[in-house]
Amino acid sequence: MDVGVDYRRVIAEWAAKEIKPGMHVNLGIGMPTLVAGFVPEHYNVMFHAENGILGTGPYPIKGGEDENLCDAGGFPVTAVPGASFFDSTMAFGIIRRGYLDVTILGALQVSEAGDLANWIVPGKRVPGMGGAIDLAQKSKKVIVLMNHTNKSGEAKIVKKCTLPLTAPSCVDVIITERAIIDVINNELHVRRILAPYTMEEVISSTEAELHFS
Amino acid sequence: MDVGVDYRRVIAEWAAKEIKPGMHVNLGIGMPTLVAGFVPEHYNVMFHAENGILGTGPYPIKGGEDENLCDAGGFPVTAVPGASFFDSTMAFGIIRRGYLDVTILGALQVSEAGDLANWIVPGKRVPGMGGAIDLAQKSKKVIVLMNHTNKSGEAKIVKKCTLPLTAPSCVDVIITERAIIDVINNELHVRRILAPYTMEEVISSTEAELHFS
Amino acid sequence: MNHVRQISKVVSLKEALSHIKRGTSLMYGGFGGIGSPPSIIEALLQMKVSQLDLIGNDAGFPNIGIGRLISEGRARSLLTSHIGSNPNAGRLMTENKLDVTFFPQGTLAEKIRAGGMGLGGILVDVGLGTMAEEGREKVEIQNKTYLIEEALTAEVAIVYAKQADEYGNLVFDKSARNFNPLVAMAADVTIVEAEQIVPNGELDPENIVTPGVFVDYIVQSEGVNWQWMWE
Amino acid sequence: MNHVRQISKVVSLKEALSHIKRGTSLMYGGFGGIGSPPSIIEALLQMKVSQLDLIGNDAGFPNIGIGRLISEGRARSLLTSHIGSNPNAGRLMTENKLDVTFFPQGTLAEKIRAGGMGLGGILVDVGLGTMAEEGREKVEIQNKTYLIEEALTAEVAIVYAKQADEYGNLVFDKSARNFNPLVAMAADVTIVEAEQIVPNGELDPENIVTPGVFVDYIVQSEGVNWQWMWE
Repeated sequence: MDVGVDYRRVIAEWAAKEIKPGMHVNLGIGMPTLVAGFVPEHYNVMFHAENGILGTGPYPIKGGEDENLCDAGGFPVTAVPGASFFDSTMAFGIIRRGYLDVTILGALQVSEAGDLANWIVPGKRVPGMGGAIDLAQKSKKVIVLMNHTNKSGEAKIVKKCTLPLTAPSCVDVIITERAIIDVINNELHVRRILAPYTMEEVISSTEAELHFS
Repeated sequence: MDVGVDYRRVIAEWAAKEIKPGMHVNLGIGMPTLVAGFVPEHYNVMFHAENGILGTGPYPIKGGEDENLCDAGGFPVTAVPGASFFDSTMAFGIIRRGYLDVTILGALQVSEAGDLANWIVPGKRVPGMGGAIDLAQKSKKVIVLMNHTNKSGEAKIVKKCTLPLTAPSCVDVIITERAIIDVINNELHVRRILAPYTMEEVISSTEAELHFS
Repeated sequence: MNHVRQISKVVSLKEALSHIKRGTSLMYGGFGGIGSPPSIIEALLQMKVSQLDLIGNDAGFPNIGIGRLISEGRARSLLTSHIGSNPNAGRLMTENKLDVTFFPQGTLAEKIRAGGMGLGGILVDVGLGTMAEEGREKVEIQNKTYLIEEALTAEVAIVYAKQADEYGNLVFDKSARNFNPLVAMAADVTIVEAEQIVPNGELDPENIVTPGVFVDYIVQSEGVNWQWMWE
Repeated sequence: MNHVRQISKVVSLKEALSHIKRGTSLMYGGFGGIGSPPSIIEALLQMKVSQLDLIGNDAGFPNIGIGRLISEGRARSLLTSHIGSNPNAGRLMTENKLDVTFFPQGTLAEKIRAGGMGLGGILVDVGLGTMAEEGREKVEIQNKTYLIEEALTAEVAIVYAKQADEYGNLVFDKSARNFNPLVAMAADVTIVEAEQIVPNGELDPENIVTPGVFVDYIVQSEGVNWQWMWE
């Protein structure tokens, strides 16, 4: 089952609660970009765009777009006070050195161990990893936002990833339309089941073992 | 015999003739800094200071010194139109990538093969190599300005350096108060003997074999 | 008068692009097309140059940035970090008409910078435990494993700058900077397309991102001639 | 009001320097004293801190820059490129009171940058055939030999900037930039002495050299309190 627009906003709103004042945060393309809208402005969060901006602000007013001020997804943004522009080595130096508190991205599969697969479907889609490996491996906290199952209804939360990994043991939190799940010591702990889903529905649509406490 | 002030200026003037319009040039501390004064302004030579300037100009007028605008020797300079300031990785990136046409520096010893020793006297002076290894190894043309002999009258142009090397096979031209010598295919070719010295005096004060053509 | 005119690197597009031929290895600036030089790409399309070995962050979009050349089949190989935004690149790859090699984005950026700085390469742990480590030589430092990633250089780089002075000093425009200062340093011949060309001395030496010594040719930009996705 | 004040990193010298203790590994900006933070160095002298492990370009002059700390015997080790301008450093080294390790200047700069960028190290051919290659691991790439030079980091970095905003974005002053942006990235705790501290938004995002994310504390400079050699 597909995640509708409302579900996407619900997921993004839950993800936003993981962001604390003063944090440095990178939002991946797609659903993760919705998260920014749920982070209070007075938190002074510095959003990082891996093409070379620290301190992106919201989409500009219609007609005020600057073709040379865009995020890594290619969409126009603004710059907050304290923002800086730099080349891609600096953008990734900030990531690699471990200064990102939270990275929020999508996934094709996540395993019990927090392994992440999100960049290649062998024989089908080979988009390339972009900055996903750097971000997933080096951010202090990695939050995955995704549909609980794929378009064929198959589980995306699995015992072991069958797709090539983006990074091993990197995911800390999985948020889907059905549940919020923490990855703790190679175990998946369900923190919350999201209405209207039931515990049974979450368990049956998940291949990996889930813990409830 | 020591090289007096006049000799230093003569050496510097000969060295300046090696510099062509539009070149990028690094001048070492001491005698090499005198060279800039003999390069015509309209040559638009870009002088490189390895602390982080491309395009240094002459010493400022007395009282116009800027304590934060100095060359690698710590002496106040100015900046020409087209100059840029940068950090030390960029300064050495320009060197390492091979963009310096000419580097002019001092030496303790130079060998027949063009080996240069200028950074350490074991058991005595250990100043460290600074940027000399980068400059000597990576510049397109390395010109050594020095006294023909050391303070004890010993030859500094030798068959084989006894002091630790700054870089092997790097020197292209040696200019002393006695002669201008080209290093060509591991041979020293005397291009010019400088008055008032004679060929015999140059040969007798040189340990290495000299070629005359 | 005893006065040699300051050498200007400003030339025509035609003169600058004479350095790009069939089979040239070509680095390009740009990230999703933003910061890719539009007039140079247009001229390369018209030149019918082909069999290029491309090196850059991504494959652009089908009709945006370097994607325009890739979509037309002008490249035979591509070192990049992703091609997801240009389905033509994926199709050509699947048809074995485009040889694509992927690197993690930050690693690719550092490999190009290393080439520009005259280094042999870098050591990086990004990609360990993934396909990105396949075929890579490794080294242990203080009991940590790193991949040895060699420096990248190219014959020609094409760069988009906001302003260039006649010597070639460059400043860039916001997120259009991205890979531009990196590829500008890493090629034998660096061609810059500048929105504005100014006399030497006009740019504040403090704010110059790319020193002119790295630049060989400067051409005047005719502006972006594609439609952005968000437009 | 539902308003959280923008966090400012501006603190007193005393608070900032509480992170520097006996035996701290300390990187410093500066090149022959130019761009070394004068007020921080003065405060460290007064704090009587000792046994420092220093990392920086040079040993300053006897009474200039980091040379003031070295001359007073406050360092037990020094990774640097030269000490020729500070005879006290040479004397302490000869007396085995200061453990000095030399690197070619460009290599040292890249090792510190690599630490700041989260790399494991760099490959460089500068120093081959000299003492600089002794004890270094080597690697062959495309039949060329390179030294493996590992990244450097430190517990604390002291930095001199022309302007800092409250978030820690930095710009530098001409040749006082040198190693400052490099050490600013490579330490666990980065302390900046700024000539001028401005509100966020005052610095042009295009001209910021060091993004504020690397900076932990900012102190107001009281200005240079030594005499330059040329004065």
